Amino acid sequence: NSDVSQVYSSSAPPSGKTGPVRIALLASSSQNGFNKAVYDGAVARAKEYGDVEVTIFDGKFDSQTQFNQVQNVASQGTYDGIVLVPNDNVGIAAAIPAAARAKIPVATTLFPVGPKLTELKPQVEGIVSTVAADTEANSKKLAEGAVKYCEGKDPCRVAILIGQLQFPFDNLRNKAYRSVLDGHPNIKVVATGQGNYDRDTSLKAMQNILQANPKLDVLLSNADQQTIGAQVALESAGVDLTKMYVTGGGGNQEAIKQVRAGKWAADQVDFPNSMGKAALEQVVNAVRGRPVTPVIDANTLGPVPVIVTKEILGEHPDFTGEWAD
Amino acid sequence: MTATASARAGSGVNVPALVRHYAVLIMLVALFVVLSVSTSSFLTLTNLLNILNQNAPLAIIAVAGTLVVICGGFDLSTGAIFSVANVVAAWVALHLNSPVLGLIAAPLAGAALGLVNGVAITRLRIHSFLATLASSLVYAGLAVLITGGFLISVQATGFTALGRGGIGPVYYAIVILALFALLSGFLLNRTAFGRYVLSVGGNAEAAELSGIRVNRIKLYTFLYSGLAAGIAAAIGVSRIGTGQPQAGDGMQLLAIAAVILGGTSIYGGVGAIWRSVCGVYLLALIDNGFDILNANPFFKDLTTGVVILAAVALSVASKRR
Amino acid sequence: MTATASARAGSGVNVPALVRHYAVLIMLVALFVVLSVSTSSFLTLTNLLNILNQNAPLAIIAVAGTLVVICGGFDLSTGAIFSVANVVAAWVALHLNSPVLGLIAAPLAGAALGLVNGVAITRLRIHSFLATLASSLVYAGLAVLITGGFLISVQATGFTALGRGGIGPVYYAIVILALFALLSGFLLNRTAFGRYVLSVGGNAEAAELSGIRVNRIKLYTFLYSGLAAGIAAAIGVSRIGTGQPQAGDGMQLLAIAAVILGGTSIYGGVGAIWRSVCGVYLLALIDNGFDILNANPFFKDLTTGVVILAAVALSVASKRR
Amino acid sequence: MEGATPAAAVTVRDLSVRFGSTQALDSVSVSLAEGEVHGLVGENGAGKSTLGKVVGGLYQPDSGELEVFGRPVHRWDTRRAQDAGVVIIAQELCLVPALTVAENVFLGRESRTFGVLHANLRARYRKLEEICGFGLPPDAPVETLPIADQQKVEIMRALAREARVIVMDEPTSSLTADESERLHEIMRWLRERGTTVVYVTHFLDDVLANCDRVTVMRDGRVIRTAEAAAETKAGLVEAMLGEPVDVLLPDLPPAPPPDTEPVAEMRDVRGDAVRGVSLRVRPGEIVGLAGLVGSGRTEIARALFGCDRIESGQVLFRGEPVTDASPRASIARGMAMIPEDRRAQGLVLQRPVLENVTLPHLGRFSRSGVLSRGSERAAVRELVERLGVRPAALDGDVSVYSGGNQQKVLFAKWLLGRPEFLILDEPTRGVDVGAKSRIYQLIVEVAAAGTGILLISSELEEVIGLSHRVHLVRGGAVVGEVPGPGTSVDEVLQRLFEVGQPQQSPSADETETGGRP
Ligand SMILES: Nc1ncnc2c1ncn2[C@@H]1O[C@H](COP(=O)(O)OP(=O)(O)OP(=O)(O)O)[C@@H](O)[C@H]1O
Ligand SMILES: Nc1ncnc2c1ncn2[C@@H]1O[C@H](COP(=O)(O)OP(=O)(O)OP(=O)(O)O)[C@@H](O)[C@H]1O
Ligand SMILES: O[C@@H]1[C@H](O)[C@H](O)CO[C@H]1O
Ligand SMILES: [Mg+2]
Ligand SMILES: [Mg+2]
Repeated sequence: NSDVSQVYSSSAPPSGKTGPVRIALLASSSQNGFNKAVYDGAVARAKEYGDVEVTIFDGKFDSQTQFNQVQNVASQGTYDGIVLVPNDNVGIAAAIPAAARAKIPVATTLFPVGPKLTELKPQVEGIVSTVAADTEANSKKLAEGAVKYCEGKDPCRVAILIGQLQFPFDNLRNKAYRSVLDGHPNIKVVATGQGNYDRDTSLKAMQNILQANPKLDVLLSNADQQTIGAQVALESAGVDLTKMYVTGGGGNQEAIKQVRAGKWAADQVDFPNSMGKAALEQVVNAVRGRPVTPVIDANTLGPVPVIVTKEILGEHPDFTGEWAD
Repeated sequence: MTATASARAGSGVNVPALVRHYAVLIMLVALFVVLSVSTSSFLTLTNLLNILNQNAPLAIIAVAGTLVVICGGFDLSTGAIFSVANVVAAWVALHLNSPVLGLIAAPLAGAALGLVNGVAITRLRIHSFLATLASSLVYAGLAVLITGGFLISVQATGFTALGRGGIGPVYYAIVILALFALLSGFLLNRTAFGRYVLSVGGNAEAAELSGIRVNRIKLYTFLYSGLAAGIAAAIGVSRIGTGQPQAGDGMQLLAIAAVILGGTSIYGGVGAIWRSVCGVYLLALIDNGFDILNANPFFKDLTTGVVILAAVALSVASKRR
Repeated sequence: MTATASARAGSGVNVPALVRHYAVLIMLVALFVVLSVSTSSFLTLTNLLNILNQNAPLAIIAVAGTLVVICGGFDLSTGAIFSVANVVAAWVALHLNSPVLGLIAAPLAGAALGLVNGVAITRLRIHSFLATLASSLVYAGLAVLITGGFLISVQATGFTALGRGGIGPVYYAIVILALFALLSGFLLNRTAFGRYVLSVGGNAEAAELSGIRVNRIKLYTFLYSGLAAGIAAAIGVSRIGTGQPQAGDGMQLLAIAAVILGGTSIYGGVGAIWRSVCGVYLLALIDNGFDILNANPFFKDLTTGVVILAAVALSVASKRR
Repeated sequence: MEGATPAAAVTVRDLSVRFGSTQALDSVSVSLAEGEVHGLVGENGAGKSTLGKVVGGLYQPDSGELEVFGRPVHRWDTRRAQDAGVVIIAQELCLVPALTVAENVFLGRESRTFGVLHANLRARYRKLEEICGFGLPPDAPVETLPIADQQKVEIMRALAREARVIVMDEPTSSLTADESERLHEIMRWLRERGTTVVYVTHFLDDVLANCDRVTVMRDGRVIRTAEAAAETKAGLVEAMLGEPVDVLLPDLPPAPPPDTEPVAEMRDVRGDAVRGVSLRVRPGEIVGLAGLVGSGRTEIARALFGCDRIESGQVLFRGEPVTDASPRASIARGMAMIPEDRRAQGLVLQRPVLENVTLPHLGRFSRSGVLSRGSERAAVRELVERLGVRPAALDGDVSVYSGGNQQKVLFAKWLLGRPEFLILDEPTRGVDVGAKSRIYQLIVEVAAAGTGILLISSELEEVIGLSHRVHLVRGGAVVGEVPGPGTSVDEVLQRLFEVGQPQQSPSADETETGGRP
């Protein structure tokens, strides 16, 4: 289902580089489990190659910092390629052409780079491959699970925990949820809280939300960290999670455990380790002058579908999740 | 600003002075009333206990921070100390397989880091603003190193009891905060140590010439602040059941904001513990209000800023005639 | 460029005083040498220009921040002003379809918000620490509201010329920083305004007694700081081609850290512009060093903290006899 | 001056200022003539400084009128006051520490073009220096100057404004006699140029000798304004205090026999500004240190008290060499020191009277660290009453106490400890005559009870009249000794000036060179 048409990277030397390859992995933050998994995946793949070396850069969750790092890598001549976990999709795009000019191919993970968050095909000169999923589609799938659960329930009360609405990708996720939910008159979105990808913040937000809405049927959350925090609040308020439809996002190990245990109804899974591997492969291909796959649908990288439930996981007893945080 | 400003006060029952001292309380009560009226979910025992509970760790840090600020210092490292202490707690609980030891480790780690701050500040004679800015970076780095950047998850129920349990409906966190605030208020107002803190912050040279060991007093305040951050971390990590290297990010600024919002002078020498606690809960009510009113979070920062300005303007306006 | 009336007059070459004044420069040079020796990628024209260019916006903010701190104030809102100014620039460029107007709008917006700070601080007689903490929340909220939480992308080449272009190999940003620092140094040391800034920060009451309009001087420093944040935002937004409501997050603390690292007293009255610039680039070299040395970023915070402590300890050690 | 009544420079009518419960000024009316030196006297807290600050634009009155050169003024602040030619030298030193002497002097009055400073600061300073002759280093930051020199900077700053009215609030409180005399010459010179000088001071002799008219204040009210020539010291005192008070120095208790073991002793002590000092103070003995400003008296006291490091020599207390010198250790041994700068070194201004007084003695008022506030209050109340601190409230905000009352609080702070050895550095600076005689009495009583006292004062009468022995200090060293009462002030002055003028003082010969004033 991914775009299999093979293209040759315009920015890689047509002959391709021989000898050792050095890849810069620009993490959105190096002190973050998700990013760490991307890095670990890339390193594992590099080891298999033998002559590829990966260096991680700390983006400090700051666009400007990451912008500078792209610029530095492009100008130093130390690195042959870049794997990116972007902090933002638009700003960073402006730095990529410099890398292109320096003949340093870039593969982005998790999100596309460029003005359109929903367009996975490389939008910017210099991006040779996007290893990501369609966030909007994934979010809709998660919400559709909730719709199904709500069938016959009127009202069906939904609380949304979103990272930070001011982040474009979270804004997109929230809109995607709403576009699915709002079409169903029985579904009431009673609260939208910001969880900030943080357990403690989510715990507080959920306690407060429960205050105004003691009866909730669904928790839609885009991040596992948030659901874990919310779970503490729900359980100490005496809510039985199995009587609710609780979701998370990210597919981290804790989330997979909770879904298996039946406490969470569903999780939207990411495969950061595999994403790191795939992105590294594509960049190395570009550097070596080999064919490059411009779009790799991240949903297809793991052994499980993007939305997992207890049943689905039952079919994949070995899957534990690709990251911990 | 000069003598003129403080010069003016009314007579008899000093209303302006009252307003000045109670500005943060007045705002707190006002917001409380507004929220009680606007939604029935606010004025319930559970919600109030939740608010108290959620913000108890921050309030504990602010209580000790009040002593630091009164003593003329600034502790910008409490957030990082919280982070270290919370991962230390989880680490110890996991590796020594003892939830209790883990929870005890947090305050100890906090006190130790506070001591390091105190020693650095008094020995190197660095201003605490810069010293704790630097040490907070070091500590934040430490927290990451301890965990290798990962979370440390502790599922033992003994570990989570402190953060989630309570006496009857009253969470332990609230009880700890109350005790800590009372103790700190007692220290400040009823003991020689408190007097020394006040005088060192007011005029270090005069204190020194009065035979007070200025450096030691300063050091103790930082130790105390570190201890408080450690206690707060014990509660925090126990609540979540997970040690996170970024857990304390930004807490130091919130705590200091609350202290100053409570009217403690950043120049030292004057201040009150209870007002800092009010400061914390004023900020907390705004948060709670947004959540339970399901208000657009886009306006939360803005509202918080406006409320702070209003509280301060209220206290300052009363200084004029 | 130093305004600290060079300590005790006379007495030949005063080595400790030199070390104290030049501590940040000494550390900067030391780190520079270490990096030059340890890797060939460091000492290249491109790398050096990149470092200068990348940190020019922060340095511009720190330059103006030096005046604020010397004047006895604190501007914690520069990050938020940067955010507002950068989205305003993008908004104007996009909606009025004029890149030039957009880039002009940023400094204007910055100056306007700085003016608001100044007015609030002097009229409400709030300490600037708290006032700008509050206003930074308000401004951050504003930035989000302007964008509705989205990014504003401006692809016009006229818009990105300022941030990406230059005179020969020298980026405009570097030129602007140089001019701004020189202008500010001139203001501080060669004009009556600078003298008044020094005197208001040194002793506001004495300044008032000398007939100086203390409030007006304070207000101007905040206006100047806002203007600087706006200029920095123009460069920043032009470089990225995108207005982002979080663009300035955390910048204020870095800027203040650099100012204090440069030895400007947080009590006001003394300080030097060039040392703040050194402070910015000392922090920048650590970042750059980690990146090009391929060092484990886990240690970066820790190292930064230690370097700051070392710089300060160096300057303080020389104060003892 | 003689002839028709000159025009009024400043007139205040029915001026009232209230601070909380204190009526600082109560319907005050005074007229200051052009070209007169107008004395303003009154006990501590009478409202002199408040009146000066209203005239100078620092305080806004609650009610009443202010007229400057015939024009009523409404909006009045320091800037407008200076533009109208009215400047004030505040009682408490108020300079910008990091700026140089010259920069402070011309602050706000820099010559400039479009805001850019001219490079003529030194030239302007030199011109002013010709008039003042203070001999200060123009390029030294004022924070490095001793307090007396800072006071001279304040005076120069006022002169630099080329003001038509100058309010000088206790300008000589830190100056030695010769320097006060220099200031009086400057006043006369100003008067000749038609400048009005308001001279606030507690030195009534100086008022009588140098003023044209004198206004006496009490409790925020004007008691009378009269020609100085028509006043006497006793008359002024009675008007100020409401009762006649004997301002004579009390009799000293008998000196201890010379073979008594000294309570405190310095043996060839050398330090930063102390250059080989030996002295001994016996129990019950009052030893004075007399010297010109900057002679190092304060430094000697600080070395003795353990504030400053000693490079060589020895300090002994009760015959035991002191090895752990620090203020804390000194206090523990039974020493006390009233420092010269009450605001910077003496008081914690943000804290109330009670806390200031008991600060060094909390051990006595606490049990395992917990304060017993009842006994604390009782002890302080007694002292506050004994010293006549006003207002007498224990919780009073010491930062707004008048200068003299702050000094009394400081005194109370150290008397509470019943020290065995007491260092007094300028103990009566800024204190009114009534309080002064009370303090003299106290010093004598304390000594009579067996406390050894080291007394530093720039008022030679005081230091001679109150000391059993007076050491003459110059350049950080003791250069001689004279007996106390009986020695004449002139003789001491003579000896302080003789042989090799110490670097600092511009004084004697320059005073003779005519032309100016
Ligand atoms: N800013 C202020 N706030 C409150 N009370 C004040 C303030 N300034 C002065 N007072 C009070 O007003 C009264 C008059 O004080 P003022 O300083 O004018 O006295 P003074 O005559 O100058 O005394 P001294 O000789 O001791 O300097 C005193 O009781 C003083 O405590
Ligand atoms: N902070 C300082 N920095 C440099 N020199 C100083 C400082 N303080 C005092 N001095 C110098 O030390 C010497 C002694 O000053 P000190 O204050 O002890 O004199 P003093 O006789 O007590 O005069 P005063 O009448 O001012 O009390 C003077 O020459 C003075 O210039
Ligand atoms: O929700 C997920 C994860 O939680 C992760 O932190 C990265 O972004 C999102 O895709
Ligand atoms: Mg007075
Ligand atoms: Mg002295």
